[in-house]
Amino acid sequence: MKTHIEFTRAPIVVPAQKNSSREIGACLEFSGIVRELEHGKTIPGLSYEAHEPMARTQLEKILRELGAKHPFEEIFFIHRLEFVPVGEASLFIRITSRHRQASLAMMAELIDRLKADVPIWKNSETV
Amino acid sequence: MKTHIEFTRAPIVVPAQKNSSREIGACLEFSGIVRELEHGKTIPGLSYEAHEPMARTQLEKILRELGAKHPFEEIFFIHRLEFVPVGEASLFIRITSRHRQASLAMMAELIDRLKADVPIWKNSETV
Amino acid sequence: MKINVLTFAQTRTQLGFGEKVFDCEPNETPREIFRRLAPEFDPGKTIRVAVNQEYADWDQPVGEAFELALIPPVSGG
Amino acid sequence: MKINVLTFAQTRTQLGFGEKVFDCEPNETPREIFRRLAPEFDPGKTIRVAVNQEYADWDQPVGEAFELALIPPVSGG
Repeated sequence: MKTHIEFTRAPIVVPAQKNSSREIGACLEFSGIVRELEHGKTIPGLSYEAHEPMARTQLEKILRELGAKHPFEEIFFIHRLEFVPVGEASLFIRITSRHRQASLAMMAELIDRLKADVPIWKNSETV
Repeated sequence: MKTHIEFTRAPIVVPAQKNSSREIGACLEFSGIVRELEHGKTIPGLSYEAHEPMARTQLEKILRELGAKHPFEEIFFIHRLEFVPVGEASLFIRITSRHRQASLAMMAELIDRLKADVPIWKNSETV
Repeated sequence: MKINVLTFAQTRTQLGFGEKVFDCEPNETPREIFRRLAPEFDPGKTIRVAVNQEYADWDQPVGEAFELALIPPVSGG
Repeated sequence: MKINVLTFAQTRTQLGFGEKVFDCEPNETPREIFRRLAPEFDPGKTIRVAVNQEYADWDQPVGEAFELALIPPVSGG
């Protein structure tokens, strides 16, 4: 189970897809995109900040925990920080696994855990 | 809720991503990839056949049913037919929605329904 | 009346054709039609039948149907 | 001993700094340290504290910690 965790201040570049194994049957990709309406107000984008080293440690721990339940081949986790304009991705996750169930369960639980326990914050910037 | 259903006999080409709305917060993509081992045997690939017009009708019905529970913005569904070599995708699904929960639930349920009710069959081609 | 009969996957092997036009009556059921055109064939509990591209009952008359298809367990994805 | 104190999001506004080095004792708890350096600040039930980049107990002595961070409710993704 290989994991790649990255924080970037530039637009997210989706990593090239190369299957590391001929036993991968599922590739699931999630992009979280900044929406124009935040609590009913039109915004130009969101600003993200993080406690980066702690966020990385927490993510590694969460991936180990979830990976024990949902065996995956590889995960790419990329979170953009600072200002992200509406329509651009703040988050990209790719999970590959033998069977689809592991990727699907992993994705749902990983995002839930991200939103509960990983020290990253968004602030809406109103015009 | 826009839907695109496609069957192709050539390698799947992932459609360009253009967000149709500034209210899309989640984009989820699934690729189903042919694995080398099928029931413990090494295979060069899988051959798919379908009752294409019926598969399309069934998919449209399933998407209407599931869309009522999990409102999505747009779905691309592409299934490759005939021979698909190991390592290449037989299936590609993209779902966009306002919130991630709709895309994630839709994806899991759509693939379950595909594997239960849509007239598509695979045959392994052993060397 | 004429009805177009389609078979797929293992049912194509079992019946020896993929698509063929047969004569039938509107009050015949799919079970009766297949019993007549392939007496050896037994759908068992796993093979479904589709009438006009919708899953149908083996024992419901086909009516003015244009198409009858054998749907063995599917395995797309 | 010296401890590096980090604040984020609304706690940075509340405390007026993002990162600062303070003096403290190993037997002091995070609650005691913050009460001393920001008497007005109340973590309530929603703000967590991290000691050396792990979630920690507000009332557990910090020991030989190098870092103390205020973690208001997170909102990544």
